[in-house]
Amino acid sequence: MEILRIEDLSFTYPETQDKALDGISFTVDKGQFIVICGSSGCGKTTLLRLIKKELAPHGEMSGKIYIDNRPQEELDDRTLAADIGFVMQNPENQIVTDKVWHELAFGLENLGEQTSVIRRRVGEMASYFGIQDWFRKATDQLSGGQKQLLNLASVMVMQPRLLILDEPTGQLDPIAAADFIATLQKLNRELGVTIIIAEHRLEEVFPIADKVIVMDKAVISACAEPREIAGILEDISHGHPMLAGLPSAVRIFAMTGGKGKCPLTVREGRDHIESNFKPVSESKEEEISQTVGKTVGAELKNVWFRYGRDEPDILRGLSLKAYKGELLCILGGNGTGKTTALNVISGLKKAYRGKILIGGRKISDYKGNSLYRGMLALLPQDPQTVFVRDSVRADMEELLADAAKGERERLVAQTAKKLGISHLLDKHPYDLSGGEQQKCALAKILLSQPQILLIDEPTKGLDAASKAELRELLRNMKQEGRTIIMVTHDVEFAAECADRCGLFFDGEIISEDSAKKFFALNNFYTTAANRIARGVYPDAVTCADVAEYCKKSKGENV
Amino acid sequence: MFKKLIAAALAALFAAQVAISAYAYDGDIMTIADGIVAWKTADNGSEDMLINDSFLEQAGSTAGDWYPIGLSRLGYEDNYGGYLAVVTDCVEERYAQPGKLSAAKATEWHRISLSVLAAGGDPTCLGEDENGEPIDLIRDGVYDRGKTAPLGRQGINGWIWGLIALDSLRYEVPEDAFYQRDDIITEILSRQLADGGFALTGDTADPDMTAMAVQALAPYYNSEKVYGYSLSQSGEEKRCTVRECVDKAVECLSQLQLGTGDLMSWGTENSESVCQVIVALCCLGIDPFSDERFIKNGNTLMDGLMKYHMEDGGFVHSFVYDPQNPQAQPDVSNTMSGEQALYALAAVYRQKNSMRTLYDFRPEQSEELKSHIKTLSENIEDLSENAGEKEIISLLEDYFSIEPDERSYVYNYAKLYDLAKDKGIDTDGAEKSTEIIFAQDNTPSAQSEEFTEEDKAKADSLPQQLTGEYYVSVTSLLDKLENSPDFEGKEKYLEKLKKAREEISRIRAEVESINNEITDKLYPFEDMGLSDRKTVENIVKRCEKLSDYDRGQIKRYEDVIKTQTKLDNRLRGIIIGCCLGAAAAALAVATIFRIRKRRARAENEMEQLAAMYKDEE
Amino acid sequence: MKKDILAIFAIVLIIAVIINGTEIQSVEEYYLTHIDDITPESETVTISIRCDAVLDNYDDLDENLRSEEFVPPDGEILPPTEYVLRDGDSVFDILDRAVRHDRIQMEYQGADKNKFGSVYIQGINYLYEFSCGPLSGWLYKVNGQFPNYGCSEYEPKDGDVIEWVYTCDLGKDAGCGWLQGRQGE
Amino acid sequence: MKAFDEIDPVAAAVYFVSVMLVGMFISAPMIQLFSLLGAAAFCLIGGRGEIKSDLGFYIPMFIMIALINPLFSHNGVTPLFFLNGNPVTLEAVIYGIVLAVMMTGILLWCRNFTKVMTSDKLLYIMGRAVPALSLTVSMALRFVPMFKRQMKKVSAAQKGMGLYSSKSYTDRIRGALRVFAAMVSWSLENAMETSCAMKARGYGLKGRTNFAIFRFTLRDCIFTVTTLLLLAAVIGGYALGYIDFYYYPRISAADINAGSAAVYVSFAVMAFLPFMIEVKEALKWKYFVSKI
Repeated sequence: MEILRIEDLSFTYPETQDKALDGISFTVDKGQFIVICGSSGCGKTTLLRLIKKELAPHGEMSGKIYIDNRPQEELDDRTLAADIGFVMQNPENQIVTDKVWHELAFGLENLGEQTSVIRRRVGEMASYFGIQDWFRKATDQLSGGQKQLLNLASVMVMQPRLLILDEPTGQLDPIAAADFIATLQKLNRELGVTIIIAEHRLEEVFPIADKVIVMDKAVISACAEPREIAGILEDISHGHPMLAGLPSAVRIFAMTGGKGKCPLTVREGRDHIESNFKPVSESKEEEISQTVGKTVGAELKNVWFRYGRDEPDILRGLSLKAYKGELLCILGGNGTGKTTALNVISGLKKAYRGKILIGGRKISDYKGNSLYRGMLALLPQDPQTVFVRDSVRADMEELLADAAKGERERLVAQTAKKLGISHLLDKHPYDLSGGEQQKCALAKILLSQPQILLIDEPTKGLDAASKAELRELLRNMKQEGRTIIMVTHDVEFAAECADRCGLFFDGEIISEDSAKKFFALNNFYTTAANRIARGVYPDAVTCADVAEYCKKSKGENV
Repeated sequence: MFKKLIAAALAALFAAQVAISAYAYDGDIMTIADGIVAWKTADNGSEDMLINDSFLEQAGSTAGDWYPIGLSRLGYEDNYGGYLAVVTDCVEERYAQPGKLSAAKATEWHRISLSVLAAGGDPTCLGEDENGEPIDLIRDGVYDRGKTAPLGRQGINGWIWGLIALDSLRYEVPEDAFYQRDDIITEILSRQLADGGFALTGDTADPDMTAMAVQALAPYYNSEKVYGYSLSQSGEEKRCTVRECVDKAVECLSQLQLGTGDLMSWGTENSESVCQVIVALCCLGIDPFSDERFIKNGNTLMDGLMKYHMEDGGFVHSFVYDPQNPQAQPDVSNTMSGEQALYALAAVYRQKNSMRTLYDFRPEQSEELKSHIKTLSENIEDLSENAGEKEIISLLEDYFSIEPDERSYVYNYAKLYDLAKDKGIDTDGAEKSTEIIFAQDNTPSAQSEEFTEEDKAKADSLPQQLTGEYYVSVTSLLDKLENSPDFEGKEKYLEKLKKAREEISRIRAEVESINNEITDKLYPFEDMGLSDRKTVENIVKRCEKLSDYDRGQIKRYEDVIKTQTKLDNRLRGIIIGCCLGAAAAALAVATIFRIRKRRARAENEMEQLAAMYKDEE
Repeated sequence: MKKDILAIFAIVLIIAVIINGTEIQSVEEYYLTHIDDITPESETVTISIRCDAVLDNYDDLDENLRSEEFVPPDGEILPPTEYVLRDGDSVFDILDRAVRHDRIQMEYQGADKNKFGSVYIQGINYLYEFSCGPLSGWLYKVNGQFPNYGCSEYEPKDGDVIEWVYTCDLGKDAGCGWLQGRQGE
Repeated sequence: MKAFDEIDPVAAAVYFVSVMLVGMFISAPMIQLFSLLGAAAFCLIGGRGEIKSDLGFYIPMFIMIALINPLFSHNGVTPLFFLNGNPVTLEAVIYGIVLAVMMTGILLWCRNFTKVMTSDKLLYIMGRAVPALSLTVSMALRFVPMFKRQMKKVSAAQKGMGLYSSKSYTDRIRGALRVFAAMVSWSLENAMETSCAMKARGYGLKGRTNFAIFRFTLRDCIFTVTTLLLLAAVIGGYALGYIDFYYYPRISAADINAGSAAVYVSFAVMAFLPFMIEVKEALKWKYFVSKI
């Protein structure tokens, strides 16, 4: 039974030439779990918004959207509002009221339900989502994951039959994201709610999707079951950009040219590897210590920090060394103090105990602003906070207030070119996509020529392509001899670009090693690729590594 | 204040003239006098006697001395003893000062001499000076006055009153005296003006001064002595008897009398001039109310005087307000007018009753002498132009049979003399015999009064804490005691009273010094600032030690207290203001400190924490 | 925070008090320093204070004032009394001296504190404006006329008769006409 | 304040308004005293520690109000002393003290009010009166902390780049302006998204209702009726003049009769009502515990 049918949908934004959507057609059956993926700017969001009539953007639209076999425009607002739920990326901005219970009741209030009805439904939903513990809390006091869960619940309380989610885990940490996806799966499975979700992180959703739609520049390039997707994409073009965003198992399968049933999960991937490939006898040559002979960019010795005298310690004897031309990646669970550690290194917060040496000097010896002049810079988690002006150019020039005008323009242009953002310079920062914002923020920071770059969670909400670009940029900076300390949850990204990794836990770094070794030695906190391949190739950390080993083993076998 | 009083007194003193009227009865005169006394008594705030304590505060001044004279000469009973005691003390006090009674004005001595005499005292032996010598006012003020300052330094009135004082008891002038009687007489005569009158300054006769000159010269009216002198006005050499000069002066006074019976002095019709003229005429034995020379338009001098009589019994100075003399209101009875009217009435009263003239303080004549003079006067009066030589000679002999110092009471002797001269009768004897008319000293013997039981009770009842209020009674008691015959315990009383007097003197001096200080330092009160607080406080402290009575003597004591309170308030206000300011400042500092501390608390705590690990490597 | 605001408020209050002056006097001292000697020499004016209108409108009177202590049965608070007129004295100065001399309570608003630019008499002998109905208050007459000046601006002459009267009807009951025109001011 | 917290917001509001109304407009000393004591008792049961630190505020404030009145009011028949020629009277001092009692009482009641009437309760009451406003306020309450947090983040980000953190004031002010301007853009952006979220959930449909988690129970009903009856008794007694009291110009003698006593008792019960409820609940709980 189809619930949604889209026929030849095209859409053009006002004052633009290119179509945002071009001839989109597909159907969704009741109870299906649909995943839409595609690089940013491919029209996912436009498509989703057009389905939800209330959020439809202005512009020229052609084609038809049928809901329950009835044209969208024939349905009354009330039904539409209740039947189609919509959850957006940013958990913060979707919350309307100040109390959790009020937020849950908000939709039902709008529908004009009676108090007794609302009371029952809210109660039901709160119990279902496990919200009862924080039912009377202020929405402001919730964590990001809780917020997004609340958003979901307060949509679900209206009992929609179709739930649309636009990158709902983009701003969540991996654990919260997994939880969220699990809840979605539960909703889909237990309540039969039809779900359409647009996502960059496909690791979790891919296995549970009924159908995956891959969009590529305004058109659907693939619309198939998840196991078929890789093949289709490979067919379209070798090294299709979307391939990089697929789950590791799928990627490895695709890279090794696997035939047959495509593995979707780690378990399936491992089975695939173990059944198809033999271990390689000689391992790669022993790495020489990466740290020998390098100068230290930043060093922390036994650093302790707490927010107030009577607060608990956040950093408990943290020690680390970051060398020049190296990217040190600090990984760790949520709320362990990684961001605090960056703040301490950047001088925004003062450690009460221990020593911090930046460029060989004590951090306290940098008076006034001197620390930030060509020595150190911090790129915060939310790139939006970096911008305070109306255009990217103005924002960048802000950092060069001291330089002469010509010099300033030259530097801006040079940096923009290097980071490939020249075409974005005159845009308003808020109009940029997440990846573009990240790049522009990085560009702004680089203008101060920092020797040490501190980056907090740069991959949040980025698609695979953006991540790849970022990785490239980081590599370039490394080569310029800068020291980069990056904090992230994103194990895959860390594995691909870090020189050394440290696991941050309980206020200190408990294990530190070169990236390969680090992940290889970790059993749980490691990349999906490693988990897939560790039985056969314990050294393989990234998909590429695995693919290489596989090729080798094949070569050996052949 | 004191100076003003003197000035006013002098202005009033320069006046005189005469007239006739129906006021021939003692009764009328005494009624008017009673009125004045009653008014002044009330004015003093007294209930029985005129001379009460408040009046005695003025003893020794013009305002305080003339009433005793008037009263005494009219025969009123009053507190003369008290007056005498106080004035004695006053004189003793003033003798301690360099100028004694006054540096310039000899009339101070003269007036006090007269009032002392009136009160029954002896001006030649009034208390003691600093050296313990008895004070002789007549010597110091009249015949030896020239040793310190000329008698006439203040003007002609110095000579006039000197002579009056000298003749009050016909005092003998020692041979080595600075002035002899004739010197004084000559001085007066030489100042006669062309119109026959006298004046303090200027060329025209002033009725008051002319009348006073007549009063002084009256005792010499019968003298045939010819004085040679040069007129000070024109420098013209003159040889005249006193009689010739006096006659001219009387004629002048007659000319000065106005149609209303009164006279005008310094351009103002006033009561005092009339009084002086009445006294002058009485001294010459002329009836001021019937003599034709002094009736104008049927108005006598008495009519002129009664013009100024007020309903309350007192007299007014003038109906015209004189801005120069602001104390004499044109519609209020005046102290000076009252005293002069009183003694003018005394002069008239004495004339009517054939008593000695106003300023002749010798004991009254014997009835025998009185009838002798009366008969002689009547005989002379009856004498016709063509009286026989014999008759004239016998009358002359009769005249010469009278003691020389009483002869001046034969007022119509001049007629006899003129007749004798006309008849060619030798009058040399007469001339010789009148050269020394004052042979004997009439110093009265010091009265010896009993210090009565009442006085003793009074002395015993003096409180332990003496106040200025007891000044008069202590002084008079002491005076009485000193003059009383010895009795048992006199020494004790003497000691006690002397001590009391010393104490009182100290208090009075203190009051005076406080008053001076107030005048010096605290005027005007409105401008007192905090810097004067000590002074004010000091004065108040001193005042508080005084008794209520003495505090009453402090000038504007209430203002002083007010000022003290005001200054105290101001100081208190400043202190409170400062305290509040300090409190506000402290509060402000505390608040700022608190705010800053709170702001920096988290930071500070962390810094402290950091400090704990600072030296850790 | 609350305490800081309170402290700042207290500081402001103290400063206001200091600026206003801190001269504190006991009752005795106050009357001692404010006694005025009345001497017969100079010019004088006669002043009286009456509140007859209250007697006619007793029902309008505030209940707390319904006592002979505050409203004399004959309406006479100060019988006609002669006071010395000094140079530059205004009606207010005379009133001020009179009430101090006779120890009658009086409260006023200084010239700087009201819109008339003149001293405004708020109450005499505890009878305040509006104590007896909404149109009640104090007025003054000089020689039977109501001057159209503030009492601190009117300078009486020798021999003037000043009457302070309490009105319950904006002056109408006291025979004053012009005040109605200024109603609402 | 557990038991009283459970009372329906409307009932609680009716109670607070009644008590404060009487406390503000009837200046009889007994009424003021009960008002203050009742409020204090209420506070005490709420939390001892807070009261202790608050004494540092209430006592100076009490003293200050008591002092201010005699400085400005010079009415009264008993001058104590004169300040700058104006009498400071006993009556004014006493009235000042009564005013201080009144103000302290009212402030304490307000404190209790804010403690009991949390924002959602207030919103509930408001929502019953003006539904649209209640949502607006709720959104504002949601928005403000978010705004603050974002502003902190932006400032920190700027500082992390070394911007606007030099010692010069112009630089700091410029930074503050820049950050604020950015915050305005951010707010608009954020508001857009929020409005989308609202629309997506049917906001703007007709017949919107207001949901509340409060329920008006029989207990609330009894409480409200009691409050109103007591209020009527007090106001009636006041209107009848049973508790008339004057401070100026002479303090009237306290006249205790049956009528005034009834009014005082009514108000005392009224002022101590929350206290009594709390005590009753506490006793019940103890009893309950002892039974286990």
